[in-house]
Amino acid sequence: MKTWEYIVRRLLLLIPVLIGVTIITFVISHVIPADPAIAFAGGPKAQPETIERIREELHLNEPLLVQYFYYLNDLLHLNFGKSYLESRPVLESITQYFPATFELTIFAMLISVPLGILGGIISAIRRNKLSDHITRIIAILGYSMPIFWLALMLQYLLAYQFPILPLEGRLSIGLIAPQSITGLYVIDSILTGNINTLSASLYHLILPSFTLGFATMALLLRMTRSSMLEVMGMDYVRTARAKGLSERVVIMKHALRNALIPTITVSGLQFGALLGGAVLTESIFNWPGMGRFAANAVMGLDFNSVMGFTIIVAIIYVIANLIVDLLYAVIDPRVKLGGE
Amino acid sequence: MLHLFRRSLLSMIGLILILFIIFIAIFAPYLAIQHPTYVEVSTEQGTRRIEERWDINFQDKFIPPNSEHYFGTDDFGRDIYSMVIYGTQISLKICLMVVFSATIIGIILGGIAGYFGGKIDEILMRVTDVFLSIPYLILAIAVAAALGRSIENIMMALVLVWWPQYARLLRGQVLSIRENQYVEAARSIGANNWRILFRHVIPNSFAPLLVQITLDLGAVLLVAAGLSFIGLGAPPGTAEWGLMISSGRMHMFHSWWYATFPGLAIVITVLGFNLLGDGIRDITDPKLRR
Amino acid sequence: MEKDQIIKAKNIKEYFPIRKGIFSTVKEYVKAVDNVNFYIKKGETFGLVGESGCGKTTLGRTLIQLIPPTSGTVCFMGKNLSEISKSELRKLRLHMQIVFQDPSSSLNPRMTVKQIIGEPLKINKKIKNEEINKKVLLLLKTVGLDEQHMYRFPHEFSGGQKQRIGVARALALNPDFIVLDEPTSALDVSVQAKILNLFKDLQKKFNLTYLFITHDLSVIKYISDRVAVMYAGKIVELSTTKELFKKQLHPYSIALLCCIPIPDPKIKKEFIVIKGEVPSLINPPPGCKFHPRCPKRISICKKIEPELIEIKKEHFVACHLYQKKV
Amino acid sequence: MRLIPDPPGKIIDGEIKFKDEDLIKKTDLELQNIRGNEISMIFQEPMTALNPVFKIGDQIAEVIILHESNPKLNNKNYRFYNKRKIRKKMEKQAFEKAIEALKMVNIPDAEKVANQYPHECSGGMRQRAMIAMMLACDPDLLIADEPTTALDVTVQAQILALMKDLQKRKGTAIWLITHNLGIIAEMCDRVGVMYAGYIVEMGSTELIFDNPDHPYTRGLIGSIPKITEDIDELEIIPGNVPNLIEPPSGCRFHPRCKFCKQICKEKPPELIEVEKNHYVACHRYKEVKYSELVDFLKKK
Repeated sequence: MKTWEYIVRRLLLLIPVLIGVTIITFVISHVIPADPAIAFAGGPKAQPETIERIREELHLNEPLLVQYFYYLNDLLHLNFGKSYLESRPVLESITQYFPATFELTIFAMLISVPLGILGGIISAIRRNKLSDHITRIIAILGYSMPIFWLALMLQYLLAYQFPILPLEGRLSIGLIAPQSITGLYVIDSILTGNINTLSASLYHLILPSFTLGFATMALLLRMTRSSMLEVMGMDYVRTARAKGLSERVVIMKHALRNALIPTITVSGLQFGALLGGAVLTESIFNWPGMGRFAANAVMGLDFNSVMGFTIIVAIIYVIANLIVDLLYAVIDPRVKLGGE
Repeated sequence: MLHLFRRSLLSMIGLILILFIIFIAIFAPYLAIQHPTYVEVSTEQGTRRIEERWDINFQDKFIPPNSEHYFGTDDFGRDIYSMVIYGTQISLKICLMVVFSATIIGIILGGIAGYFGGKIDEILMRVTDVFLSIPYLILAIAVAAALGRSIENIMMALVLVWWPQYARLLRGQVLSIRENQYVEAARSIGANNWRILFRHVIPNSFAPLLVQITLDLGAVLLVAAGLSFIGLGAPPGTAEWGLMISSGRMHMFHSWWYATFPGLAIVITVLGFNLLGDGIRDITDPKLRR
Repeated sequence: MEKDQIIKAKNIKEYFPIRKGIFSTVKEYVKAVDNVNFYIKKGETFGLVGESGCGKTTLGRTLIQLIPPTSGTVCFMGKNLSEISKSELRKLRLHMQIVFQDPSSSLNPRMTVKQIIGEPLKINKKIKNEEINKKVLLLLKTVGLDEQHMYRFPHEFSGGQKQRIGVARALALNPDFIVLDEPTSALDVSVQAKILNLFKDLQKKFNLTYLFITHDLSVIKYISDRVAVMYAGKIVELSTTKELFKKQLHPYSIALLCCIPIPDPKIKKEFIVIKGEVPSLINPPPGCKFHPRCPKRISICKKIEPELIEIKKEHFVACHLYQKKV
Repeated sequence: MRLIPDPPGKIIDGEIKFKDEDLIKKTDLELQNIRGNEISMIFQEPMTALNPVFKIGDQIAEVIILHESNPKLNNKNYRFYNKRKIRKKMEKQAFEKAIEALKMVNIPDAEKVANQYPHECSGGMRQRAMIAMMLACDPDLLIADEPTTALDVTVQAQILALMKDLQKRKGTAIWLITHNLGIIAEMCDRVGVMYAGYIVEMGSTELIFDNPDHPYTRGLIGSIPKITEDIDELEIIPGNVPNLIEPPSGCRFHPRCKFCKQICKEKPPELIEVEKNHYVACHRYKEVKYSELVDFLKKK
């Protein structure tokens, strides 16, 4: 199968998946709650008039299938309803909050992926030596820790008891955010040449992004280690040695490239875990992103915002996976590109 | 079986940790200092349910850890040590129930899809594709939010989120085991499909499933605690670890012990499951045994 | 004539679809078995030889209805298997058994030897547990194992012993016809000899008919009465073993025999090396499937597929070189 | 070649002489310069022995760059080489040499194959590429570990013919490891028969096949079916191959041997020269010879 055919096929496969996602979110919002109108109105304490109005707005008296088409129609017009907490359309809130989350996840990836891969390689090469044991223990702790607890502990230790890092937020109090070009403070600061905001935003990123990326790093470390060990037992590694290559070249060239293939896939999937983790991390570090928005919405029974957030994250995640899949085909020549 | 664990120190530690947690859960009434009472309340939806109540004593609030209150007390003067002890019961209940139900659904659907293939397989795989294309924590949040706040609803949400993984895993296993010649041999001696599926295929796909189950017990606990943390799980005042961290968070800077000890309990339990899962993987996967 | 044919295959085709392209539509087929005709006589060992991927294993599976043929008919003990009722087919199928190539994957690792050998009895005959025990023991002894092996698991056995267990399972239902699918190619030479001798003994004892599938011509020579040579899904030559090893007619058979290294240093022959490799079964060459590699090809070979024709008594060949003479 | 990683494998004792130098005493760096250059090895599984993520041509070029293009360029300055500007040019040259090497092993369109990845080629093609890679530096010794076991007979014949031909042209010594007696008879000048970690018989191929003196060798030859003879029943060696964790005492073959006497259970026999070019490790080889004679006479 040719590359373009594969891309077209993947794009076409996107359609049923996206339709499926809308069905799931529809079921969650319209079928699962005991009374969707009450849920959307913000719980049982809502005014009966509000509930009645919402019932009308969402066509809740129509048959389910009709409701679904109304729902789909709304989604196609990017109408995710109104956020009751912030009294404005959900889409508006999320577009405002998205860059902060994006910046945080990207930094978390930038920390966790190289560290994880490097740690995994070291661990595999120095198998059963001290450095292997230490990295393995860090790894297993990493995915055994609740992210919100880790965040609290780090915050308490590094920002309160020994205040070397900022407590919360994206910028120090008193600083004005750089002119918004991309919405990412770091990049905006560079573009506008504002050193103050650049250093402040980087400084504020350290703790949240490390917390968010820690579990991912641990997972990648473990993956890289085990796939390195597996690859190093393969015949072609023996062949490489038989050729007379030095151990360094054997490992860095022949083994590593094969070992990284599964790691890359997992890194892509971890993007979703990071988006989920952002809900917890952001609310602790008071990071003004869509994760904190979602957490507030859950606490405030703002159902519309929760659902809007869910569907937008799902779409982002689906696209991220598509990109990883395409990348995968570039790295591994064996991928017969979807042929069966 | 036990002698295999002895080979790996870490998995041995995992096994001991888990046995320790189970021990605490069983003997909680004897280990704790304070005890909850259970009352029946009516919910917002009009149904009734049992709720856990702990004695409130405002004179004793925010006592740091000492010889009487090993882990200190919280903002209502409740003993954190006792609440952590009782928390093992809720946590184990959540992870066991969720993983068990998800596994059953996964085995049945994944087994059938993998074995029979064709249209059923196609449909199931598309459905799991969709489920897996939403980050699981976020999907669980949405479902739990729709269901309303309670531990049962959290469990339901988690089962709904978790089964596709098992269906996938088992389907993959079945596909590879189906290639084994003993399956063909069974067919040639006249065994019918159900016998082959349940006697020959599924029992042999259990080893990797067992690893996944053990690791997932920890993962489910983490997600459940996360849901409780943002206010979707147990009603306030319940001895649930995630919830305790959530309420302790407000008082972090003057009473560090409030959020720390429930968190440690989570870490120990999850660590136990992960170490154990790794150990089982090493034992059952001959490739890594080298 | 018809009476002593235990099984007869007529125009058997076995195609597997391949899905491809953007919409996973069926575009091509793997023609694993393409229009094959032959019969096997009662009590004989019929050898089926060919290189990997020539469809010989698929053909064996098709004969005993593990895979239903895409088209064509199989007659077993005088009955057309595609015409009889399902329950009758189930009954008849029990008279046809199979022994597999890989002894370690053909035994369920979670069952004891007793369960493995007893399973066919349990499913098909309503007999008591004790009787099963007795029968299993008898079967074990027939294949050269004994009582102490009954409650062990497959991984406790060596390759040769596992293969014996597989044979015992196949014998459990007193079959008339057994497909032996490369039963010795996963074994060491010294073990292979024992298993081959076991097959010969059992054949005499139970009056069995074998279809012996292998890629090893020397094994065929030792064990079988008649041989068919398969290439790319087709039978290219079929004859008695003696005749075939004395005088091969098809150029592929000639090349195949020449390629085999003979364990006797005094016979130093040059290999007649045929160029190229076995064609894919998805897009086999037109005409005679062997023609791109054939040293003796003539113009007609590219266009028309030769048919399997009886040149001498009991000696069939599918090659244009001989068809002119007939 | 000291390719077994340590741990778990360790050479406990002994020496390996290659061109009068003991390989066991060599450093890693010296060994790396010998591997692929003076001694090469081809493996049983052509499917897995080539690295799936590099082009075949590049994998062959790698050896050439390493050992040949630049005599100074050994592993020590491999890193150095990476930075040089002439890298591109050298790679191109090496790639062309790789294509030459592929042509040498009779691959029809070598340019195309050199630019393919291993999974795009058939098993026979990969084994040829492997041979090309290992012969690219004209080694003095080629170790072939069951090179054709995974291949079909017609392809096997091609590979064997190729190896013979290359040996004639290049004068490489070949050490062929196989379980197939037919291949031995066709290919080899001298044979060593191994049983449970010991060489039990060694000598010129003709002597071994005509006149095997060790009971194991005799059993082995008797137990294979042959296309040149009609046999009613194959000979059988009773028992199974012993495991090497707890091998039998004395001669390791004694539990399966019909000539076994007390001494065989106690003392491992030494390899002694029974005639020119023929070594046997058996206490009772004379009796074996005698029984052979009797059998022969009986047949007559």
